[in-house]
This record gives sequence, structure tokens and C-alpha cells, in this order.
Amino acid sequence: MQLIFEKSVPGRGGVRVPLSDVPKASTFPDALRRKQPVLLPEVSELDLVRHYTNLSRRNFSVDTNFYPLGSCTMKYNTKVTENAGGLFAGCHPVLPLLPGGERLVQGPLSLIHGLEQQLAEITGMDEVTTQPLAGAHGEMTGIMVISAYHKARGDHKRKYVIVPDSSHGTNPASAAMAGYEIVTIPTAPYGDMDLEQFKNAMNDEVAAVMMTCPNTLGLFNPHIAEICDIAHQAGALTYYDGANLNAILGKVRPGDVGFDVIHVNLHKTFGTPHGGGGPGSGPVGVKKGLIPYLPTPRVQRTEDGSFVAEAHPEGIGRVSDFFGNFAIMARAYAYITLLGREGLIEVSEHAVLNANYIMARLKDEYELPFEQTCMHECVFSASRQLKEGVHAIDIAKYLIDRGFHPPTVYFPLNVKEAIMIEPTETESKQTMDLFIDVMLEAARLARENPEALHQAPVTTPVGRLDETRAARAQQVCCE
Amino acid sequence: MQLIFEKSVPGRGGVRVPLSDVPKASTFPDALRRKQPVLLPEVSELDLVRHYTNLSRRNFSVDTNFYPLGSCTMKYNTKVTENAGGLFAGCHPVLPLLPGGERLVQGPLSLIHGLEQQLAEITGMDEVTTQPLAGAHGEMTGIMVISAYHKARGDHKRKYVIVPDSSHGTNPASAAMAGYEIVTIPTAPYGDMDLEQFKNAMNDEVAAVMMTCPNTLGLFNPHIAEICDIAHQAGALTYYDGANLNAILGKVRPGDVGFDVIHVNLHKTFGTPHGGGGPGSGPVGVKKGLIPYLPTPRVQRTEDGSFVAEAHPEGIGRVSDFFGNFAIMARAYAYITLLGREGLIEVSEHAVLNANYIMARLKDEYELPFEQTCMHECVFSASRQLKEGVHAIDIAKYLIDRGFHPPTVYFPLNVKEAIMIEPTETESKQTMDLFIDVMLEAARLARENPEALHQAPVTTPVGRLDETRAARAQQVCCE
Amino acid sequence: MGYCPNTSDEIREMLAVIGAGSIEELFAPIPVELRAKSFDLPPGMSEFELMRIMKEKAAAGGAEIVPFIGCGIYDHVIPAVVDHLSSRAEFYTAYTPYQPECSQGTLQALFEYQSAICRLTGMEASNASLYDGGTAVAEAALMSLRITERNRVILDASVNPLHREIVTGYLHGLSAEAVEVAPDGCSSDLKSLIDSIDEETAAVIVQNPNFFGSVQDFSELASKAHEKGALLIVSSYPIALGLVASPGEMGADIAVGDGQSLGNALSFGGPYFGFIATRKRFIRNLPGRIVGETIDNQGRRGYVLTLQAREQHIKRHKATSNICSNQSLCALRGLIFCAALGRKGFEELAVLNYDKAQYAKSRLTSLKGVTLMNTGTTFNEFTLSLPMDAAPVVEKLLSSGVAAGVPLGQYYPGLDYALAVTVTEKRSKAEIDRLADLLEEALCS
Amino acid sequence: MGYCPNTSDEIREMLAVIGAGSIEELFAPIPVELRAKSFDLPPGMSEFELMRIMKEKAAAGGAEIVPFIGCGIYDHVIPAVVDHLSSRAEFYTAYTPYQPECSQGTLQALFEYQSAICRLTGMEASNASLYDGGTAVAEAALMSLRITERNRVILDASVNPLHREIVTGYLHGLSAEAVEVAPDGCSSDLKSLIDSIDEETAAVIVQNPNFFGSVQDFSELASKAHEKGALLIVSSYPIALGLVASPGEMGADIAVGDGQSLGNALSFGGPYFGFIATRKRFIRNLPGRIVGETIDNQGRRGYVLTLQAREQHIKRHKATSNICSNQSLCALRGLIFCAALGRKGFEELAVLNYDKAQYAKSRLTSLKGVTLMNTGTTFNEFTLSLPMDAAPVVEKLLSSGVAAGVPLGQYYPGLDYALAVTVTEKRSKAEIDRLADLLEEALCS
Repeated sequence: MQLIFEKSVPGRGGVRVPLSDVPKASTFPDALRRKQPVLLPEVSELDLVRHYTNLSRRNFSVDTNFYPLGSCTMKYNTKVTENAGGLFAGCHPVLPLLPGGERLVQGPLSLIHGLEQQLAEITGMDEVTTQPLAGAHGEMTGIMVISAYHKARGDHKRKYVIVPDSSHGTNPASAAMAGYEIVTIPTAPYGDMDLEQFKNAMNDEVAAVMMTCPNTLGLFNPHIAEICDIAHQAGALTYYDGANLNAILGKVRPGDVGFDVIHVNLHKTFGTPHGGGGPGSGPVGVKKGLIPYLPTPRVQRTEDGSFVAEAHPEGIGRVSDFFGNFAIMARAYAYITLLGREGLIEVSEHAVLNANYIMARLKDEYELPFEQTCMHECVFSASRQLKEGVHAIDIAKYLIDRGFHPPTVYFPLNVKEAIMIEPTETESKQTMDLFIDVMLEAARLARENPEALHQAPVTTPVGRLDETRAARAQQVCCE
Repeated sequence: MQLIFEKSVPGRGGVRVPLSDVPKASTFPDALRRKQPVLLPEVSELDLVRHYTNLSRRNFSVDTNFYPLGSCTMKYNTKVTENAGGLFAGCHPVLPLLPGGERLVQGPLSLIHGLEQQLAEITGMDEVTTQPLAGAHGEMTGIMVISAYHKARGDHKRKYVIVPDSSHGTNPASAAMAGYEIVTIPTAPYGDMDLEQFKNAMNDEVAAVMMTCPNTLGLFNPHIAEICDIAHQAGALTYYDGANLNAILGKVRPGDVGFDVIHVNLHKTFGTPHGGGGPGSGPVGVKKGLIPYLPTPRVQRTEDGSFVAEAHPEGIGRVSDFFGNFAIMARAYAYITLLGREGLIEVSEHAVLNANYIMARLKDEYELPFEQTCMHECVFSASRQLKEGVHAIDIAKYLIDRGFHPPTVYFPLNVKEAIMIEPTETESKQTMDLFIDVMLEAARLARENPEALHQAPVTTPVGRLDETRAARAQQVCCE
Repeated sequence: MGYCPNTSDEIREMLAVIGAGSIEELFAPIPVELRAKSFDLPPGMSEFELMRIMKEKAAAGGAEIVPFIGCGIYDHVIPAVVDHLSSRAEFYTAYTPYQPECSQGTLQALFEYQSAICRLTGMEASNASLYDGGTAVAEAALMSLRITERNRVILDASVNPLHREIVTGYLHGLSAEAVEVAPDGCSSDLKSLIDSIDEETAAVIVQNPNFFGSVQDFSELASKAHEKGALLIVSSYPIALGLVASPGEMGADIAVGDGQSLGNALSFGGPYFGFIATRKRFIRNLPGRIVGETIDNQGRRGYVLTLQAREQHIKRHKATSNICSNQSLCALRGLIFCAALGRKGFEELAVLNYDKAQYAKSRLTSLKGVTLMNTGTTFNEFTLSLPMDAAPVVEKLLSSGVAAGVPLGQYYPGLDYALAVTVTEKRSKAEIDRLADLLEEALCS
Repeated sequence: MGYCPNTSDEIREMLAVIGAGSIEELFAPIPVELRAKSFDLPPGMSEFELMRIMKEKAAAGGAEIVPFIGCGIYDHVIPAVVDHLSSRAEFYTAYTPYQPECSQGTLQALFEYQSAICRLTGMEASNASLYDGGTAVAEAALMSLRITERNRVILDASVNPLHREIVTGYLHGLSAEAVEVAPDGCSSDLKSLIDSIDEETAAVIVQNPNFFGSVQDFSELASKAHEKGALLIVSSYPIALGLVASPGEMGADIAVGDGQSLGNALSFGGPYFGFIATRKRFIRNLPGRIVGETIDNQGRRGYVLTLQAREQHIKRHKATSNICSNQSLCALRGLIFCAALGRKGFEELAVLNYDKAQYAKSRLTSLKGVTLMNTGTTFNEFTLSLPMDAAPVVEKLLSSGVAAGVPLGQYYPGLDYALAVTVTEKRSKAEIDRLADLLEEALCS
């Protein structure tokens, strides 16, 4: 397909600009005026609509395909929550910053407060900030809060953050952005962080340990309480990466277990679509002792029941321009309100049921590196298929031809030829059975006709793409 | 693709019904209760969304494909008019029927009045009713008005309506539904209704003559004023089928020429999408003498500037439940307001320019039965291709494989192997050139490799379908 | 202006290919004396100005009024999926599926719609939709004339008066006759209806629940009609069909109704859709589009417009109807609504309507001087007798933002004190209680 | 509940395959002592009740206030196509395009977005978006540290104070330093900025138009910074770029800004998107996702995520940034906005903003005691000096439904009388005149 720029015809009109009802001003000074015109496409509204409508059709998506992309929680999000998010389009975020402005925005402020309370109850934390704009942003915010906590206590020696090697890459990257050095702990043969090595790494220079639980293998670490204890004894704080919270909703609350800080991904667990890579939202919850260090401003409920956005002077400052990705938060608030207590418990139960069902159905044909009950996702290895020269990527591409978005492949890094499947709770047995049939067929083809898998995909607008060439060419915009 | 009913699983839940806040009533009496449950599909919201999203992807549409379906005016309609139409979703049509209710609905009433005035000015008529729900419904309404007019004058002998053979099939069908017998006039070799035969058919038993201009060959009949005179002299009235009004906006007003009644298709000329076959809207305009016979109610502007919906006692009664397809009318009102005088003139100019361009580019390869300047559409014959065994339908199906919706084929009936192309004013030269290239390629294939055309389409979810089998089987719902 | 995309360069190139010197030259076939004498419209504007105007009009549309009114159009919930899916561009910017290979989306959806309508009504064959409820009743009447080759229909006067007006108009031109039979109180007068059937009767037309809200059993009427060679046409409110016996179960030959309540917004009168379904033996007499199942050249299942030989574009004036457009997109919304609620949800919704109306009924009839006029079962509408003329009461309550009901005096002479009240699932207990309070106040003052 | 689709029969079948007796058994790996101590949330509800709650909250959201306020977020027109196209399910329910063959829609759109940003800013390489304007400035600062391997940035204090707070926070943890340079009145103090550049300076960060609305030429600053081996980072308001010289034209090394004004709704603070673009030689130092062009196994053009070796999922703590999500959907809206207006419309829009603001400027400065504080050119914002404290004036006008501007005292000590006023193309002459009248009244009383 051509680029929209390539469809441009000089002089073609687009959407009309509003008519002017004021006098023409004297010309803008030449010295400050741009010399090069802005070479945006010149297309008609029809060209534009046809271009992006057809472009959209070149995507797989949850609304069109089963999308069991492990670690990403590609669940179906209800359309009513989508509508709810759009209701606030006209609300200006600067209003509450004006004197007397807060009373005009009680609706959105009460929503922020309500969502923070919902998330605090769900995670077992004492307070929550919704300001971080994405999961990784939440991680960085959380670590900055931890850093501020230590510094406020005059504890300046802590310069390390402990991270298991099976963590999301964002964990060490976020801790590094907050100024810490990273200590990586390997995974033990039983699939969790090696406890002995962790104990050895812990000392009074460690600021925090960051745990993802269930971890990227989809396994629940039964030692998390012990890990928290060990950290706390050394004066370190504990950070819970809540990206996989959908596995434990109503079952485990990280705050109860001993974690001091958590971030959650509203776009994974709480009903907001992924938007092709964003926007997300990464609220952070903390235990009481850390509340002073949360970012500014804080939405508070006053004694008369009204809501205010207060400066938070001891906090780490501002991590995003206003109150976070509000329209995403509105979707999450709507989602939690819609599902309610029982609905949220059902989420974790069905997420886990579905993952275990797929694991059980595929384990005869695909290698299961850690054979135990999984949580919301299961991780296979294509090691058996590799013997026939078939890689995980070949199976992935074959799935595309059969109308399924592939699982995550080659992640987690500690599993060779990893195939990480997360069906999510919104998929039915019917759909999973169709997927399982194709996975089994791929395993059969790997034995009988591996070439068929190497050629895939053939039904897509493009075949396998040359990524090396892209990295070498660095062509990142059109000429 | 499975039917939604085939995806049903007993016990699967769909969208939740509102919670009850009233006491449970005593049970509905068994004697009146339905015995058979309503066997609607039991699917999840995700199943539902994925089903209909994927089903939609099995359609060609204006927003995805050039759609030069002759006689249908498949133009692009702006998204802002679509938004405008949705603004009135919560307005109850019974409110103005309540005592004191009209003052609550001044917005929609003023819109109806405004649209009627816009259409009157555009067509050169004195008053317009927006009640008819589609073009054919407008035709029937118009003929009923004519009938009422004659009867009110005590003229009971008129039982015929004259229709040229090149008219839309709805013309004679609508006149028949209004109780008339049909006199069909053939097309003369010059492409218009045979004037001599028309004169011969005209007498004092004729109630009306119905003309489509430009006609279904895309040609403008220069004799329409004379035809109107002849009819009027015989005491008959003249009806203008305004389905092709986009060809003459701002150029000709049927009311000026001598027509007494017109219907227009808002979904063709005035910016409302076609919805896969409807809803449309078919307002009817009349000259002064016919106003008393318009359907009831009439929206009127009172002396104080407010709007009322008044009973219209002499009229033909009610032709639809309320005020017509209001949300479609709102789109049309928005469209006319958005484009304004110059924008509407540009519509007819570009519609005609585009059609003549395609005609000029294709006439060397395709037979042009009536070679003259066309209006908004041009009609070819695949007669040359037929000599190679290639039918119009084969060319149509080949176009599908190349991503173009086919033109109308086998209509009008008076052209053998007709291919009727209406590009509309919203398509660019760029797009038309791509279409023309494929049409020329089809002509070449017809000479060099006709089999390639017979096999088309091969890129669609289904190939050519067995229509005879469908008509025989009469399977019109799932078991 | 931006809506016609070709640039002046392109126009020049195109004219050169055509061999014309200007666009105006292309209009040469139109004699000068036929040219427009006026075209007096204001200049155009941008989206921004347009939406300001449109929003002002919409804001004065009464959407804030709490409606306890019906007349065949009902304020029901519309699941969010309905808007999302029906606004897929591929659905709403396509046309009648003349080319089935690239229109399977619309065709399969309409086939599913027909299936849903058959299941709702208990019939065997549905078309792909009609314009609205009123014209659907009229088309059913015409259909009965064609089937029976008779010239007279009996029209129960408890059928929606707006619909009766349309039937009368449609029959008028064809010199056919509609004989109205007055109701017995708020119920259809079954005995009089049966007595009116004669050898010239094509059909009896009833509505269930009727305009007063009464639900009745028309099984006996069906038998008696059939004995005389006449058909029974039942107009239904589809939401009621989640609870009330279907036309098919009662022996009806043609089931019709307005589909608005199935996922279509109020929209000040439309677009809605009419539905019509019948016994399989009458399928060739159905008006409008019909989608049928077939197979393609490789044996794969697919859908096409079928039985087109009935239609105007082929049969012209001998067609079963002049219908060309249907209300495809509205029918799609109806289908998605049905599938979103599903078997269980659809029934629950009907029960909820019944429960709410029963609550309102007990609340309102407890007011002094207010009595229930329906003698039998009702669904979500009922008719009250007030101690005074209903019209001024309704007008008064409108000022408080509540549309209390439809005063029946304008439709039934002598029923000036009667008020038809509708209570859908969207009316909260608080709203019902407020209606009761306002009504009490209005009746006291 | 309906959102988890499996029925009790299916659950039974699935458990049998798994070999578990109950769903609870699947949670056996979680020791009992770790189980949740509470989960105290209300029961769920239906769409209908939910939307009632949400609409109430939205109705109390201040959307009816006429905003003459900015602070980096602006009330601009959003063409209808933006919503229609960005709400295509295939766009908004997809994820990061890890599998390029089935994600060409998102990938090509992001490539086009990157192209549009390069053309707007006059730069050579853009990433696929950042979170928002403030974090974009912060990421640019970090990027300058990486490129120059220096430890100090100079931050013009006429940069948006909200953004400066974020920059400071981001640098704090890294033991890097942000040195603020006070403005000269409402303009950047170019001399002081230049004088502050030393051998440890990674970058100078300015904003154009700045927080007071002043437009300046930073070409000399760029040269001087480059002479000292420092970079120039310019934060821009993209609508202004239709008229104002681009960062690239001024010699900037990194261009950033908030993309909200390109087709993204106000939405009480987000989601918006940040943009960042740079010279091609710095491309490997960009944070976040980047889409690049390549070919497939048959030579067809296609798009992939590229230069991923910079990113956290590969480089972990050595990554250029921790960013994983971008604001893809918001960036798509920005792209569609740009393409909808096109070259000519985009410039017209900028001119219209300028004209409206100039009108407001002349209208407001004609009021007694009100003077303009900007000494040079402004775009669509300007700063007034009122004859009294601006805060109570703004509070007063809010009661009349007008947000008159942002009082600057809270951000700049000593500027209590200063009011920053924003006038976008959406503000009508009538609204501007009303602002003037209300302001006059407030100042007199």
C-alpha cells in the first residue's frame, strides 16, 4: 500500500478550517516565520478515510482474532467501558489548577479518587497514585518513591536494586533510570528466582527488590512472603510488578503479603484496550510509610465530601503533566465498577482455567520446561520441533496464516525457543479449541512437512520482513 | 464463516440486563405466555464483536473501495454529517403529539422545516414533505398526492400513469401501488423516451407522466419542458424522479421546467450513507396547487417563529409513523448546510466531469451505445467482449478481484450487456485512473485470455454463487 | 470546497481527455431555457460551525424529558456493542448487496436477521426488513389481498391508530377496503372480529399487546379466520415477544411490527425498521428483499438476494411491492441487539419490563380517582382512567420534565380521561415514584 | 457475569482435561497464608447503571466552561474523521506490532506518523511517540546526557513549569543537574542562556512559543551551544509550527513537544502523546519504539519495529529508556489530524489562531489598566498585566462560565498580576468580546 504522503496531490483540499470571524491580523513577522512549508499530505477526506480504513484492515486485533500474546493480556474489553472513557473528552485539565476551578471538575476528581480507592483495595495497598502513564512509568515512579523514602531517612548508602533475570526488561531499565545499579538474580531450576543467591545478594546497600508474580513463566512464587521478610530485615523495600495481576485478582493481594510498592497496568488487567502499543496507564500503590513520597498533586476528599487536587510537598514531584492518562483511568474505573467483586474474582479464575486448559491440551506435543499448574499463562518450548529444523517463529508465522495472532515467542529469555501463551479470561473453550487444533497441526507439520512452516505467512499483505535491512537502512520517515 | 446461531453455546451469557429496583411482579399468566423459548444465539460479547467485525470485513464499501455502481450514487459522505445525524438519538417522536409537547422539540421541528425549505429551493418546488421513508416510498406518496388532486377536482376518469421503459422499476411499481394502470413508452434510438409515442399515449385518462432525468442512460432529455406542456394540456400532472438529482444541482430545477411533483433520494444526492441497502429517505416536493394533498402532519412555522406539527386534513393521510427517517434527514440538512450553494453546484459539476472522463477514457475499448456527453453516469455495453464469450458479469467479477466494486451491470434493460458507471463527484482522477487501467486490462484479457475473466472472483471468501439453487431451495433462515 | 477532490490541474487534464474546453461545456445538452431560475442557498461552512448549529438543534430536542410514552416507539437500553458494530464503515457505507461475492457481510447478517425474526415471531420466512411498523402492517394487508385474491381486511381498532391510518391510505388507492372493529373497552372485541369475517375477507389485523397495552390470545380468531379462508395478521412489539406467546404460536399467517425497540434509537421518528414474517408457503408473496442460502462454484456456503422475480426492478408494476431500499442497517442493529442479549437475556428483559410496569400500575392506581382500564393482562403499557381530562394533566407534567403518558382522547373519541402509560426497563423506581407524586399533585390541584 | 464466557458445562470439561477437580484446585500453588485478607468491592452492575454513573461524573467535568487557558494543552477542533478512523477496532484493540506481517496497519501508520513529525519539526528522525509533553522534554534531556556524556542541562525558566518539574525529577535520580535560567520579562534571556553554557553542558532546553506565549528565534543559541559541544533542545507547540520557524530551521538537535493539540481531546489530562525527533546521527540515542522501512522475502515494501537493540526488553538496564508502551493510538490521531488538514489547512489553522489571538490582544489591552507584557511576537497566547492580582479575577470569571486565563503568580513569584491568555481557533469573536466585557466588569468592581 502507498503511504499517505505518496497519495498527496498538490492543491488537493482536506478538511476545511473554521471560518474566521475576526479581522485579519497584520502579517506574522518573516524573521520568525517558518521558511519550509509543512509538507503534510494533500488528500481528500475520502482518500484519507479509505487509506486508514484499509490500513486498519492490515492488522490483527482482539476484535478480529484470538490474540494469545503471552505477557500482554490481550483480553476483550467491553464497548461500554470504551464509551465511558470518551465521556470526558471536553474536560480541560487546567481547570482545577485555577483558583476556584476544582469545584467545576468534581466528576473527574471523584473518579480519580474512586479509582485509587478501588486499586488500593484490590492490591492491599494504603494509597495509590494514578499519575504514571504506563507500566514502565509506574515502575520508575515506584522506585523513585522508594529512593525518596530511603533518602528522607538519611539512608544514602543504598545504591542497588535486585531484579530476577526472568523479570520484564522494564524492571531493570526503570530502576536504572531512577539512578540505581542492578543486581540480577538467576532463575533456579524450579522456575523461580534462586532464593539462596537472593539471600546472598541482600545487604544494607540494597534499596529494593523487584518481583513479578506470577513471573514471566506464568508461575506463582510461593516464597514471596519470605523474600519480603528477608528484604525488610536488610532495610530494603519490596516492589511488586503487577503486570500479571489478572492472575490473582481476589486471590492474593501483594500488600497483604508484604510488598511495599506495586504498579498495575490498567491496559492489561483493568479493561482498557491496547491501542496498537498505547496509551496505557500504570498506577502505583504504596504502603502507609511511603505515602508522603507519592508524586504531586494528590486528589483528596475533604471533610465536606468535595474533592481537591492538593500539592504534595514531600513527594517526588511531578511525573506527568496532569492527572495521568485520565480517559484510560475512566475506562478502568468503569470496568471495575461494571464487574464488581464477583466479576473480578471470576477474571482470575477463568484466566487461570483457560491457561491450564491450553497447557494440558498441548503438552503432549510441545515441550513444557516447567510442568506444574500455571497461572494466567503457560510457557512451552519448541525444542522438539527444533529437531526438525522448525523454530518457534515458524510456528508463530503459521498461526498467522490460520487467522490466529501468535503467542509471544523467544520470551522469557530463560526458555529456549519459548512459546508463551496467554489466552485471557474472555476467550471461550470454543475459540481455544480451534487454536489448539492449529497448534497441534503445526506440530504435525513440523514432523511431516517442515517446509510448509518455513514459508509462512503467505496470506498476509507482506511475507517475512528483513529486520536486519531495516536496522541497517534506518529509514524511519519518508523522503 | 459460521452463522452467529451456529456459534451459540447453551448457557453462554451475553450483555447483562439492567438490575431490577422494583419488586418481582406476580408471574405472567401461562395462558398468554410463549411456549417456545426465543432461540436467540447464546454468545459472549467477544464472540459477538468478533463475529460482526469479521463479517463486516466481507463487504466492499465506499470507505474501503471505489464503488462506481451506476444509478446508486455511491459517493463518500463526510463523517461530520454522520456525527450530526446521531445527535438526536434521545429525542422521542411522540413528544410533539402530546399537549404542550411541541415546545420541547423545537430543534428537530426547525430542522425538518429547514430541510423542507432547502429542498424546495433546490428543486424549484413550493413545498416539500420529508415523510416518505425511501425513494420508492416517495414515488408512491407523490402519485397518491396526484391522485388526490384529481379526485378533489372531481376528475375520476384518470386511471393511467405513463412511464418510459428506461425508468427505474420502482416508478411503475409505485404507481401501481397507488392504484394506477401503467402505460409504458419505449426509448427512441436517440436515448430518450419516444416523443411521438408519448404524444399518442397522452389523453384525458392519464393522471400523470413520470420522468427520470437524467435518465438511466445518464442522458439529459432536452424535451422535458415540452413533455410537461403536453401533459398539462391533457390535464395530467408531471412527476420527476429525482434519484439522479446530483447531476443537475444548481443547473436545473425540475420545478422551473414544469414538473408538478418530485421526489429526491437523500441517501443518494444529499450525503447520507446507504447502510447496506437502507435506511434511505425520499422527500417529495410539490407545486402550490398540490400542497393541500401532502401527507399529515405538516411542520409549520408560526408567526412567533416557533414550529408546530399540524394536522393536514385534506391530505392523503399518513404515509409513515412520524416525521420520516429523521436521523437521515438530519444528515441531509447538515450536508446541504455544510456544502452551501457553491459546494452543491460543485457537486453536479464534478459528478458530470468525472463521468465524462471515464466515458472518454473507456470508449475506445468498450461499446458506447449512445455516444454523447453524459451527465453523472455513463452506460457502456460489453457487446464487443461478448464476441469473445465474455459477458458484462465476467468483467464485473474481475473488477472485484482487483479491489473495485463493479459498476451496475445488465441495467438499464434497454442496453445489451450494459455496464453502467457512476463515479460520483467525491472520487479523484487518481482513483478513477486506477479503475480505468483495470477496465482496460479486462478488455485486453477478454481478447487474450477470456478464461481468466470467467474464473473471477478468486480473492473473495466465496466464488460465484448459485442463484438458481437459492431460489429453488428458499432457505431464508437457519434451522 | 474540499469535498470534490480534483484540483484545477486535474480538471484541466480531464477536460483535455474529454475534449471539452470547460466543465460548463459538459452541461451543453441542457438547453438554456431549462436552466435553474434560482439557487438561493447560503454559503457553506466548516465542520466546526456546522456542529455548533446541529448541537443547538439537538439540545432543543426534549431528550431530557423522562418518557412514560410509547405509541409503538420505546425507550429501551441499547447495548454499547450495537453502535460499535453497526458503525463499521464496511456495513454502513455499502449498498444493497447486488454483487454477492463482495457483499457477504451484509448478506449473511441479513440472513441471520431473518432467522432471528423467524425465531422471535414463530414464523418460517422473513424478508430482510421493511420501512417501519406502520408500513409493515400496510404491506401485510396488501400481501393478504394478493394471497387470498380478496378485497377487504378487518382492522381491529385497538391496533395503533397511526398504523391504521397508513393501512387505510395504502388500501385506498387500490379500491380495497379496511373495516374497523371497535374494541371492547381496552381489549379487542374477539366476538365482533370473528363475526365480521366473511367470504370477501382477506385478513383480520390485530395487535398484541394492543394500543391500550392489553395482551390477548388470538388462537381462536386464527382458527375462525382460516375456516373462512382469511388470514390472521398479528402486529407485535418485539420486546414483548420475550414473554408473550408469539404470532406463530397463535396461528397467525403474517407477523409484523416495528423493530425500533430492538437496538434502534428514538431519533425523533426514525430510521427504524419494520419486520414481516410469514409461513413458508406464502414466501413468494412477501414484499421487499429476501436473502437466501446457496453454495458457490466450489461448494462453499454463501448468501444471495433471492426470489428477486417478485421485485420491482424485474417485475416492474406487477411486483409484490415497490420497495427497493430496505432498512438494512437498522435491521442489522436489531440483529446485534438480539444476539447481544441472547436467549436468556431477551427473556429477562421482557420480564423486567413486565415487573416495572406492574409496579407502576400498582403505584398509580393507588392514587385517588385513578383506575385501571385494562381488564386483563398487560405487558409494559397500561391504560389509566383519570378523574379528569388527561390532556391538561400531561401538559402540566411535561413542565416538570416528565411525559406521563399518551392521552387517548385524540385517538378514541370519548376516552378523554384515558391515559396510556408505558414503563420500560429504563424507568427507575425513583422515576416511577416521582411520576406518581407529580400525578397526585396534578390531580389534587 | 457474562464477561467470562465459559459455561458450567465447559468448565467441567476443561477441568477434566486438566485433571483438576475444581477451579480452586488450580490456585493450589498459592499457599493459604498468602491469600487475600480482603476484597471488599461492591457487586457489579449492567451497562445501563454504569453509564448513568459515568454520565453523572462527566456532567460535573467543567466541559461547559469557555476556556482561554493553555499550559500546553489546547482546545482545538478535531475533525470528525479522527474519531471515526482511530476507533477502528483493528487499530485500538491491537498491541505493539511485534509480529509485523499481521500488524502492517499499525506499523505503516506509525511510519507515516514519524514522517509527519519530521516534516513538522524539520528534523530527520522521529520515534513512534512518547507519553506526553513533559516526559518528552525529560527524555530529551536524558538523551542529551547520553549523546554528550555530560551531566548538566540548562533549562530556560520560560519552559512550561509543569514540564520543568518533570525534567528535574528525572534528572534527580541520575545525579545530573538542571540549571534554570530566569527569563527576561516574558522572553527567554538569550544572553544569559548563552553565558551559562560551559564544557559540562549537555544541552540547553527552550520552548517556542514559551510559557508566556512569546515566539523567539533560537538560531544564535543553537550555534553557541554547538560551539561548546552542547545540544539545543526545542519544545514546540505543534499547531504553532504551521506558522513559526521549526526547531530544525533554528538548528535544534532535538525537537520535542506535546502532541495533544493534534487531534487529541482534552480528556482531563490524557491520554495525549509526546513527540521527539532528532538528527539522523542521533537516532540510536532515541528512546522508545521506532518503525523502519524494509522489504519482505519477495521484495515487497513493509514496516517493522527497528533498532530494538536500544530497548529495555533487550538491553534491560542499559537501555536508552525504560519505555515499553508508547501512545500509539494518540499518535495515530495526530497523524490523521495532520493528513486531514493537509499542508494548506495546517497553515490556515495556524494563521487563524494567530488572527484570533491578535484580535483578543487588541480587545483586552484596550481595557483600562490592562497591558501586554510580551514585548515581541506571540502566537495564540500572550500575557497580560492586570491592575490587580489575577487570581481573584480568574475565580470571579469562572462563575460566569469563562476560564479567563492562567494566573502566573503560582508559577513565577512576583507575577501575581500576570495572566496568560490562550485563544484558539475555536474561540469565537463573541466569546472574546464577552471575555473582555467580563474582565472589564471584574476590574471595575
